[in-house]
Amino acid sequence: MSINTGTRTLLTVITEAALEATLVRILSEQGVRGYSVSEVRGRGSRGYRDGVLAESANIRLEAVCSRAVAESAITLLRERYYDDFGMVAFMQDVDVLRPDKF
Amino acid sequence: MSINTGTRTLLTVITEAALEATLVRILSEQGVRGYSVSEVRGRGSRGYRDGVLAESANIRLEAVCSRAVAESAITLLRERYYDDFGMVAFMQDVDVLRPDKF
Amino acid sequence: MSINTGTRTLLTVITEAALEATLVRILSEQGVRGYSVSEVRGRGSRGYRDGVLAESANIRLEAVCSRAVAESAITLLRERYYDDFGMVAFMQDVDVLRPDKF
Amino acid sequence: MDVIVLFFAFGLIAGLLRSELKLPPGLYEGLSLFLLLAIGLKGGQGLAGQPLMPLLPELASVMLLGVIQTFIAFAILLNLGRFARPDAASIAAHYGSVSIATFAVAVTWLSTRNIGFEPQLVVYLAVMEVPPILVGIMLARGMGSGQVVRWGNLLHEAFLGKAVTLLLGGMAIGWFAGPGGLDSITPVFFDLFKGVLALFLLEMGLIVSRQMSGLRQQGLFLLSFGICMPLLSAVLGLACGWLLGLSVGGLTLLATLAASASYIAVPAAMRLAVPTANQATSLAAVLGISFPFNVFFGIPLFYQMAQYLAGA
Amino acid sequence: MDVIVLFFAFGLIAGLLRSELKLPPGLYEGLSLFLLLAIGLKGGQGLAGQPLMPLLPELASVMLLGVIQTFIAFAILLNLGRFARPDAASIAAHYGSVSIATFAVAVTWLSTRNIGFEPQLVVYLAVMEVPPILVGIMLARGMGSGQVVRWGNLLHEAFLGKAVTLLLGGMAIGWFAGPGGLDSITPVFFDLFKGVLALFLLEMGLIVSRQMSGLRQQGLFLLSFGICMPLLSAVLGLACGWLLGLSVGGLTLLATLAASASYIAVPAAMRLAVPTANQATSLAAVLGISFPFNVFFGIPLFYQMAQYLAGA
Amino acid sequence: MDVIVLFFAFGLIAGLLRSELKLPPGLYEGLSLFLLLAIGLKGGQGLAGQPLMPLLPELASVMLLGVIQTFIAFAILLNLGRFARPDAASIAAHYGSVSIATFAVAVTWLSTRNIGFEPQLVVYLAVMEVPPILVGIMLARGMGSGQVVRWGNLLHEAFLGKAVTLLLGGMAIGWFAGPGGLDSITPVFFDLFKGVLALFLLEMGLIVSRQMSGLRQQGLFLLSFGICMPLLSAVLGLACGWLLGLSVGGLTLLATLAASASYIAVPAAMRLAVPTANQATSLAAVLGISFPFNVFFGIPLFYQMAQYLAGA
Ligand SMILES: Nc1ncnc2c1ncn2[C@@H]1O[C@H](COP(=O)(O)O)[C@@H](O)[C@H]1O
Ligand SMILES: Nc1ncnc2c1ncn2[C@@H]1O[C@H](COP(=O)(O)O)[C@@H](O)[C@H]1O
Ligand SMILES: Nc1ncnc2c1ncn2[C@@H]1O[C@H](COP(=O)(O)O)[C@@H](O)[C@H]1O
Ligand code: NA
Ligand code: NA
Ligand code: NA
Repeated sequence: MSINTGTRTLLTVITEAALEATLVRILSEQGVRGYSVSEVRGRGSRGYRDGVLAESANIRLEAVCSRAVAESAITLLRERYYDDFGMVAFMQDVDVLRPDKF
Repeated sequence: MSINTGTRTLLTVITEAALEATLVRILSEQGVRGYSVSEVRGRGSRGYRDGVLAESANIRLEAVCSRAVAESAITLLRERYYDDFGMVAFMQDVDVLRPDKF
Repeated sequence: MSINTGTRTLLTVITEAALEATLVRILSEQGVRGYSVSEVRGRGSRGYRDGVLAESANIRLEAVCSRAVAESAITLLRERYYDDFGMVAFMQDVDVLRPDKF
Repeated sequence: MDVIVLFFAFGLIAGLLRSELKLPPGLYEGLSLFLLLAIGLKGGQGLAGQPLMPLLPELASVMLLGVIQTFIAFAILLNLGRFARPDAASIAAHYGSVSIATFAVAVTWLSTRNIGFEPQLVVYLAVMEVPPILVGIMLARGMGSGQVVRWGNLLHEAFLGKAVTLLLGGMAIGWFAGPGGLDSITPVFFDLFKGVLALFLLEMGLIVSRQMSGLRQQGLFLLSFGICMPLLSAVLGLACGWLLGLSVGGLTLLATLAASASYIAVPAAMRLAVPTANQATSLAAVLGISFPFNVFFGIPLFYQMAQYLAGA
Repeated sequence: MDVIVLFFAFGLIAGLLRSELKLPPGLYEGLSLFLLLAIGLKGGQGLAGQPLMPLLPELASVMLLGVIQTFIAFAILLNLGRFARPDAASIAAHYGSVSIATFAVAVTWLSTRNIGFEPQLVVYLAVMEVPPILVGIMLARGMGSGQVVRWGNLLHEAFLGKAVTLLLGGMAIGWFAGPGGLDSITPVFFDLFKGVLALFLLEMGLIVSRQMSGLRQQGLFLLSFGICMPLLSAVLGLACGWLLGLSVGGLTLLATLAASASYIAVPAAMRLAVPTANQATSLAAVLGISFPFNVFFGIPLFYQMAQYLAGA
Repeated sequence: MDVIVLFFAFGLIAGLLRSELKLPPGLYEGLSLFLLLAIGLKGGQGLAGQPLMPLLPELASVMLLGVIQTFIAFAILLNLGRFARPDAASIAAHYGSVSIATFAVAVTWLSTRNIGFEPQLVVYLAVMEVPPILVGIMLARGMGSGQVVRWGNLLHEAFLGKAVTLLLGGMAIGWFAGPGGLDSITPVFFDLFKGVLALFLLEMGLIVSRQMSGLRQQGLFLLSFGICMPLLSAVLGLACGWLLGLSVGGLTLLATLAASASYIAVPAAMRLAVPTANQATSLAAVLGISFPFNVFFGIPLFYQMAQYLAGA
């Protein structure tokens, strides 16, 4: 790698819009310092969710953070929400500039 | 890795909105069990597509699935659609909880 | 890998919507041939940005390109914009079909 | 049939035939915002100059009405329907609470026939939304479960949820502006009301059609509950309205409020407070059965019952 | 010039000057939904009380008109224009089909001048959209190619595509409601019609301006086709209308329908059914040339031709 | 208080109480597009038939007014406020420029009281937006800094920015259509104006409430600047209007324009041209203080000052 970068983890969570505030709270308690959110529609084990009524809206949240933070957050999400809520979460390594920001 | 995760493949397809229904059908025939879609605009070899008219709308679909499924899906997409449609598709490894879901 | 793919770099930039035109110009000067953009809201070191007024709108741009192009683009972005603008940028390796397209 | 009901029927049929008709995202939200504000303004203007204190006992009565409905529905669902406790509690809360769309249809039904009603009915609408949610949560958790309920959050929701804010804000504006004070905005908020409601009902038809296709997975019990509960509630509403001395129009509206079931505020609250409850089940009953029943058959029927009661 | 045409000119100029003007996403969709419903309601109300069966032969005639136009356009594009088969078929389908925006401008042009027209013109609009798509697909694939066409899908599209659903649904509502039945929604669907059309044309101007900047890549042949084909079609439309015994207003509208070219339904269908056809080419012709030609020059011209024909 | 101001107060209070009220995305943009077009149409219609050349010196005067305001504000912020050069320049540009929402409230305030004003005030609005941006950029960079300013871009912005395009386009349409020419679109663009403005102000209230919660981080100096600068500007505006011989209504509007501060065009331009300036600071002053001050207190006050001046 020719430039000064570092490796961090990109945590992506796709879940019901109703959970947004809760999710953001949990992530920041776990040490996530920033995140971005967009609206998505999709299909999974709970059928099609198109967001026409608020009840069927999905969000996609992504946060760059350290591996440890991502893992503790995702573990917590599984414990508390995987059973009752539509939720897909995954992690990837990414190269970032300014690794200390995350 | 300190927690029980597995590796799966994240398949991302950016293409013309007109293809959405077809794309979803193909993916599910290939064994994809869930996906998420959002609207994007963008530029590629076919010029700028901003989605004001339905003809110039793009979607971004992402699906977590097994590597084999992702590869067979992407191969099929290339054969059938790469020549005639604006389409960009790529695959990445991601760490997921509940790997059996995908 | 059973099918003919190549590895490229996915560059993702999340930043203020005001920068979109500038960002696109810089990327294309660096050799990026295509990109996709979507609207996001989010939180970072500069507080919450929800996009109700144009001043607080964020975009998420992603571009598949070669590693070298991604690195030179991201370095330029850091030099010129990291101090004054809300901006998060990261790179990942992705497997693509038609690697010559990017 | 009223023309606005024809719009609902059109949306319903288009959806059931799997038409490609789809309304632009955000339209639903914009239309309902408009309806809530307009209803609030009208109600506030009606109340202007009137002292508000004497309303308090009335409001307590209608809030109690919703709470009683919730308990009755819960008992039926648990014992007759053999639903799990969280599901019974969640569905009961939907039926104890109210639907603004149903109310708007009834208001239009009355105004088309030049039947007046008391302005405080709008205040009833505002206060009847939340109490059943609180009762539903308690019922789901078991009264003595010791689990912590975030009452602060819930009270916040009660007064500052989206629908209630718009209704109360609209009422406050109408109240301060007083008679004549809204003239300059009449072309938007009053003249357009029915047309906007028509568009809204078109979208409701599309939404309902999707719930109907999910109805098959529901047991027969839920289907009959979706019709009988509104009827029972309407009777309770009429009784309550009779005790409060309402006019025929007011009686009809209170019966409609009682019969209507929430599909916005309650699902949103229950999703977080009682996550184990199955949301698809309650929405299928509320939207797939009770909403169309009230719009097509309920409102004219409640009016006849109100006339009978007032005549008696 | 009519004020709504001024809005189109404004959007066009703003776009050509590269103004930053951009309309919020979803607005285009919302406005066109409104226009389709309003057109449908008006047409349905006009037909109320009238038996519908006698319309069937008329509808067959105008559908045939569109099909003939498609064949003629195809022959011209293939032989004179030397287009590849899929491109010729795709462009031909655009010109065989109709444009709702152009129709709305013509309706407003007539109503500003108090010129009446037969209510069934709205039904013509609804049935003329789809047949040229089917013909275009067959022409693209070669009649005997043996390739499977998904006729089920296409029929679904014919009756349940977005525009047709809204037109037919609006007509059904207007038909059931009958004269007077739409009074309560008049302030929205009729009083606002021209203002909404003005906003819509502003957006059309912006859209067209973008196509115009792409016109340079197109050959001169396509440019002249974009003007001559509407003229030829208008003549066919007038002839057809004359056989059907239409009034001057009706003749003008049918000529406009024939001359107009689709830029919503046809591109969407062709993109999937004939993917090798170049979409940029057809949109440049339809939006960059024929739409502005019809709006600025075509409609007044067709009216004069209609007057001449009716006087003859 | 005017009913539209009540909508602003409602949004403000709902926001400060942290209500869940949130307007659908895109609504803000749609409403402001409507208001700009409507203001432009009205102004253009008023100017129809009138020669435009004699307006040029007037326009030069009001542009100079905005430039002078920008210099004064810059001097105050730099010397008294001890702001860094880029911040002082950026805030000054906000106050030199104008706010369309404030203008619309003042127009409605006057029309509610049947007070007329000169149609060219709308042209003033259009030309006053951009010059302070240019001055602000020069001030930020230091006149002789030799840094390249993209003047081409800035001139493009001056005539083809979104707000200016809509105002000028609306005016051109109104001017060409002339008296009577806008009748067919009156139900949309004029009858709905006040109701739409009410909705817009509701959203403004929500937006302002968020800025208010950020006010605490700002020094006391900025807070008083947010009130005193509009007062000073209004006096300059009245003086300028008096020299131009405006009526009481015109004086009130020009004072309002001078007192108003931009929160759309200027922030967007400064963000790119002067990236080191702190945007949160300027928006807190403009939206958190000056906008509500002008809406609640400024406009009636400026009217009284205008009456006094006209009577003198
Ligand atoms: N395999 C997947 N890949 C991407 N997104 C998914 C996948 N499965 C589910 N989703 C998204 O997550 C939401 C909830 O999923 P589920 O809990 O399976 O219903 C869906 O509505 C989709 O938006
Ligand atoms: N290199 C790229 N990176 C990300 N998105 C791309 C890229 N190239 C094209 N796209 C997206 O894919 C769409 C179709 O691309 P194309 O077929 O090249 O015109 C464009 O409108 C973009 O949204
Ligand atoms: N760690 C992060 N992960 C994902 N997105 C982020 C992160 N930090 C900031 N962002 C996004 O980048 C924007 C600007 O960030 P900042 O410069 O930190 O204020 C925010 O509004 C977020 O949308
Ligand atoms: Na109820
Ligand atoms: Na045609
Ligand atoms: Na000013």
